Amino acid sequence: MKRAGRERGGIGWEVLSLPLLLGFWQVLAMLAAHRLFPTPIAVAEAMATLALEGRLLEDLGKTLARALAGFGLAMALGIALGLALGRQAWLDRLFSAWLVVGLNLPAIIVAIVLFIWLGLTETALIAAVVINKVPLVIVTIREGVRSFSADYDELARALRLDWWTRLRRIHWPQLLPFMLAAARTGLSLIWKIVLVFEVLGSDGGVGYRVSVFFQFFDVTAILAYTTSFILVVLAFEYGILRVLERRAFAWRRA
Amino acid sequence: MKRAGRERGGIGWEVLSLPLLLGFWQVLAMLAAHRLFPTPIAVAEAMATLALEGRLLEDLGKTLARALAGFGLAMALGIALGLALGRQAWLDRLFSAWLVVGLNLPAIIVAIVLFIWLGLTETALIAAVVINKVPLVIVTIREGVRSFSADYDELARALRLDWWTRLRRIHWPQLLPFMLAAARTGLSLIWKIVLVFEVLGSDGGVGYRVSVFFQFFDVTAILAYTTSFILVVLAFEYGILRVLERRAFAWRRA
Amino acid sequence: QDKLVLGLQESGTVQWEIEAIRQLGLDTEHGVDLEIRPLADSRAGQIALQAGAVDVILSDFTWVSAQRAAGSVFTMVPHSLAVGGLIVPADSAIETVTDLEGKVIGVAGGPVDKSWVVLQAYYVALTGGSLSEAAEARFGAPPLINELLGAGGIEAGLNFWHWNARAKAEGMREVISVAGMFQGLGLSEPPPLLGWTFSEDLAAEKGEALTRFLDASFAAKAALLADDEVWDGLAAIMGAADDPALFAQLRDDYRLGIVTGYDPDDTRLAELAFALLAEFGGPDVVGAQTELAPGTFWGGYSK
Amino acid sequence: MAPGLSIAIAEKRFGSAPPLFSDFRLEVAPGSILALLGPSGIGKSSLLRLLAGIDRDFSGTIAIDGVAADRAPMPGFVFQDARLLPWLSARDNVLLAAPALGAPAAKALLDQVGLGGRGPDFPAQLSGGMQRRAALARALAANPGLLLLDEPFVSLDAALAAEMRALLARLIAANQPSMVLVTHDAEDAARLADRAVVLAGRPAAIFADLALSVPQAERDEAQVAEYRRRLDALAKGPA
Amino acid sequence: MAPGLSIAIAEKRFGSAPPLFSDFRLEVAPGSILALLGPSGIGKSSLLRLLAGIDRDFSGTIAIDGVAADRAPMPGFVFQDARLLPWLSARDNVLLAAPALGAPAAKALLDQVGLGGRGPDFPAQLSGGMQRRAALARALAANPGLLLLDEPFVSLDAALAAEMRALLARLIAANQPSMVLVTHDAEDAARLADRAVVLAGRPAAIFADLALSVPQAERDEAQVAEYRRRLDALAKGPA
Ligand SMILES: Nc1ncnc2c1ncn2[C@@H]1O[C@H](COP(=O)(O)OP(=O)(O)OP(=O)(O)O)[C@@H](O)[C@H]1O
Ligand SMILES: Nc1ncnc2c1ncn2[C@@H]1O[C@H](COP(=O)(O)OP(=O)(O)OP(=O)(O)O)[C@@H](O)[C@H]1O
Ligand SMILES: [Mg+2]
Ligand SMILES: [Mg+2]
Repeated sequence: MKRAGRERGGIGWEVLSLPLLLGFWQVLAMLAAHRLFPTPIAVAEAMATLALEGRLLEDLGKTLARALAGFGLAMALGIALGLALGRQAWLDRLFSAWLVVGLNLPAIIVAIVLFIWLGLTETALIAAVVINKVPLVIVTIREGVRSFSADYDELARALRLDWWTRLRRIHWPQLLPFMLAAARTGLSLIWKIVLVFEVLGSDGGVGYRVSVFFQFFDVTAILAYTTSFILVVLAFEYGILRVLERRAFAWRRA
Repeated sequence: MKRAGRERGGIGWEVLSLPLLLGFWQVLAMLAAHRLFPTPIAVAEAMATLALEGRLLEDLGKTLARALAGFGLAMALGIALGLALGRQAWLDRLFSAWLVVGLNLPAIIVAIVLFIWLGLTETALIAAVVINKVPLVIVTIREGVRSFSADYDELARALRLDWWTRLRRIHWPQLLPFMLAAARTGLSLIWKIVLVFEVLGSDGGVGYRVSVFFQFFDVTAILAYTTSFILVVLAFEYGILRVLERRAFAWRRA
Repeated sequence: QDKLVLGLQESGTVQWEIEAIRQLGLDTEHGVDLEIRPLADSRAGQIALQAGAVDVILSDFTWVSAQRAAGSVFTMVPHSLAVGGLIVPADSAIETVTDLEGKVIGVAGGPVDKSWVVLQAYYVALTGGSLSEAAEARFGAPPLINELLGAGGIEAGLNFWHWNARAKAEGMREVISVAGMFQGLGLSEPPPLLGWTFSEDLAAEKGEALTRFLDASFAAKAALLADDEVWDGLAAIMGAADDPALFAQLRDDYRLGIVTGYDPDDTRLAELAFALLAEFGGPDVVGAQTELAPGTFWGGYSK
Repeated sequence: MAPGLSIAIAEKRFGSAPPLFSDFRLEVAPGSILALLGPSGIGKSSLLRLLAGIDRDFSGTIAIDGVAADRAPMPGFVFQDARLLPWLSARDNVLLAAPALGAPAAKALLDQVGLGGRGPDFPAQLSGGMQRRAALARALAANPGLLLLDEPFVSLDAALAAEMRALLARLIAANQPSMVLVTHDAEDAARLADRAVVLAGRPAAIFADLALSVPQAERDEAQVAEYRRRLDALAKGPA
Repeated sequence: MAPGLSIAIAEKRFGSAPPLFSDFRLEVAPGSILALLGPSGIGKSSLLRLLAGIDRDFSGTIAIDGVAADRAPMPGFVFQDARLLPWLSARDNVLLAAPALGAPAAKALLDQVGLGGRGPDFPAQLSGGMQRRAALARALAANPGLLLLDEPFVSLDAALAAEMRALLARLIAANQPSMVLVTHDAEDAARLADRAVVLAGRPAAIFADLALSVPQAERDEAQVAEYRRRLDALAKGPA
């Protein structure tokens, strides 16, 4: 009873979050009253105009497609490699320096090499995104794998679980918090990386357009694009992540 | 006995990691034989020249100082806020949308606002770095806090532990894997963020110099700068992180 | 009082003029103290100018016009006419712009690059068709274009002039310069696209110093145009110290872009160019305005 | 030193299941050694958690010497599982409950529960019975006025269990704490307790409340056997 | 169905501590119900882990019907702690060991261990004794030929323990598995086992090996009491 009540109260807070942010922003913008600090209302208007008359939807679509492709590939590769490195100490040791190098390779280097090798293509762009992101996923997942409980591994061995059941029933639930951290930070990073690469070599997408707007210091339009992307992420967060999370972590609240 | 042996073998692998990477790079570079794909030897020579005659050391020092300041501040703030959000469901719900927005705010927006408000100062640069990085730390730490064991919280309550002991003895060890993930990915991200902001508003540092080199496509010099930073991170990884880690996780190997 | 802070791209060709001013002692001669704040790229310059960290930067006339339209009263004095051109490998079959049909063109900067807009306008003028449909354009950073041109990844490049100079020194061939395209589109001379940019507030406050600096700048331009000896001291910062061919190419192409005079009342060329860019490039290229904002070129100076 | 317990739970329930306790009252006199018995799942551990102030999610009052359970001083608590912190050595686990104790005294205490020399070992390096004894040592470390023990002698062989019971009896004699001992073993109750409460039903009620009036120190084997017999009979619960 | 065990451990040690087993030999006949006794920390759980093929870090051979322990089919294993997966319901924990069982049969099994209706509950929602019974149900779910049980009846009240023993006896009668039962309770051994092995010393050696020759089904209370007495005496260990 009491628990359910608390839950419901919580949703109240959740609903307040966005309006509060917008209010805060509106007040700040009104106080600043600076051309480079537009109010949310001005940004919303710009969004509407850009969506109806400009190419906002088209650009957003391009960037989302790239981000999703990059995200999916990077997560899949990163999880596989993270699992491998987390479980096999010798592999981890052998490639530990590689990982540090991969983590710290500037985007620009990756972009140069790939754009030159693969040309100014969509493949090169997505490959660059993936190469930039994979080491981050690996590191997070590897940390998760290292913190697996030895007790549950013993159980898995006693029950003679095959690798798939082991992955699904024993490892996945333990990995989930790390996965969520990787997914949440990952989506935002991917998008930022896509922005960078779209500036370096592409003919459209949010990053490209933002750099165009930047030429004129059109902060309102930049924020309109940013906001529309953030709305997509918010939809993903509340529509998918939180729902999945609530189901997956039901046992924690028990 | 067997265990100790395995450990020693492991160090063998570790020592191999970097030479293997360099060898791999050398072979690739020799196969490619392309001006934009220098060999590690050429890069090492460039490093020596840039360090002795150029401004490599000065630039590296500037960037490291900025990265460390940004890293320290972002980790401290992120951990404090991540703990707060992880423990207080209503706070988390209230600020969840803010966090999503913070995660996805492009660096360029932050740069414009801060550089124009605070001027092209070191403070503005570090503030921009911190603002970019804090949401990432928060998300990772919050995920860690959410996965805290309720059993150990019960224990802490039974033992009437004060918040400091609770933090140190109960929460910290559970947070450590997430902290390590945040620190490892964090340092590399901070450095990439610093690179971006150094391009936008500074008169020196690795990012600044790399973007200048980029205008001449001087990949050898870019790699020389990158490599010198990576050497610093490797020193941090093997000299500090791994040693601390080995001590902190002794119980896992028990 | 008579000190000016210039925010200049560290690697930019503008440094050549500054170096010439220094070597010829034109700053002391004109009684102005120049402090150079090096910047990593053009975005950094715009931020620095808005943040008040520098007094003068180099910028595009479209940027100034758009800023004025949006309420930030920046203004400018022309610095350079140099733009770029269409370049192909020496043995390429492409002789004219009409040959671009069905080819892959690498464009520096992106679809809103002015050269690309002008090339498209020129193509329309020649053929009546759309170049972006007739050929495949790929967009990338300038060095990348040169690199891909050399490697055969693209068949023609549309790049900035100093990158083209390098390419030419390596044996590539320029099909037509952007200045040539402008002429083909009916402009008698190439328009001044790049200029010294500052706020009107600064012009009011430090007008004297500004004028002296502009005098020094035009004096240096004159020297660079007429005097080969001035160039000898620049070979190092041009990155052509041991490449006489490249050195000569860079020098000659630079001279083509030198602005020799300035009449603030004669903005006809700029207006035409702006209208052209607005017509073929749209708001992505010129901003919301379709006409050059009045006052884009500073009335406080003439040469 | 020993506090009295005054329990008056209006209602304690988990989620929408029928309440575990409803209008449940129990008074425990200061210095009383209470054995709490009852079938699995009746609510013994839940009650202990309420008494320790770990669980505050109930209506009613639980007063330890007049103070709400979660404000009362630290009790000595043994969980039903060992619940050692895996990242602390056995010694540090003990010291966590009594930082003032100091390493030598912690070592001496571990000696007493038969873990001499195992202080530096991590919990994962100890056998099941060893972990339980470390948990017992942790509960006793601070000499608390109130001991709340949930099956503390489980997983120990008979000899060791007897030894631990004797240790506890000595400590009780020395410190005179109050104690609530949850156990399924009538032997534990018969040897240590001076009162036994048997729970039954849902919501749980006191099915039997037996005074073991011969003082603990004076019980002979025959007396213990007699108590055990009576407790065994009671523990069978209502028909 | 029941496998024989052939144990020949040359050495088993943890780190640099003295070996737990050194040149340890034990043969268990097919269908034998072996009770394994011995003081806390002697190595009972460690031996069980070796038999289950969980721990492969030893020298020597352990053969289950001639197959190395870690290659042998899944045994029914009860850990010394319940070790349920906290993110699976009680029913899913049972089904993990026997996916082919199906939900209705899992429910029936949970009914048998007194957890009727608790199948959908997560382990954290179960009492200590309930968790142990769920773990027992999991071990029995697949009707394995070899049962390895580490104190399966701990934390249960006497009545429930007797019920569980009876359940196990029925299953043994029906399936005729081999079994190794670690216990500290002579009662368990006296009621279920047909052979009892008592370990002592370090490295552990077989201190006593007692045949409980009256068949399990035919033992009366007097016989059980007699076995218990003998086992209790043996469990005291060497002087
Ligand atoms: N992972 C490990 N690392 C080091 N030592 C261990 C480990 N596991 C067990 N030991 C040691 O091995 C010995 C035997 O442990 P084991 O768990 O087999 O005992 P046990 O007979 O089951 O005792 P109990 O009745 O208390 O459960 C103990 O001294 C224990 O400390
Ligand atoms: N966190 C919880 N959520 C839901 N139900 C719970 C929770 N904790 C305990 N219960 C339920 O409360 C009842 C009493 O549990 P408790 O642990 O107090 O029993 P117990 O008397 O200690 O039993 P045992 O002797 O088996 O340890 C059980 O039915 C259990 O399922
Ligand atoms: Mg209990
Ligand atoms: Mg054991």
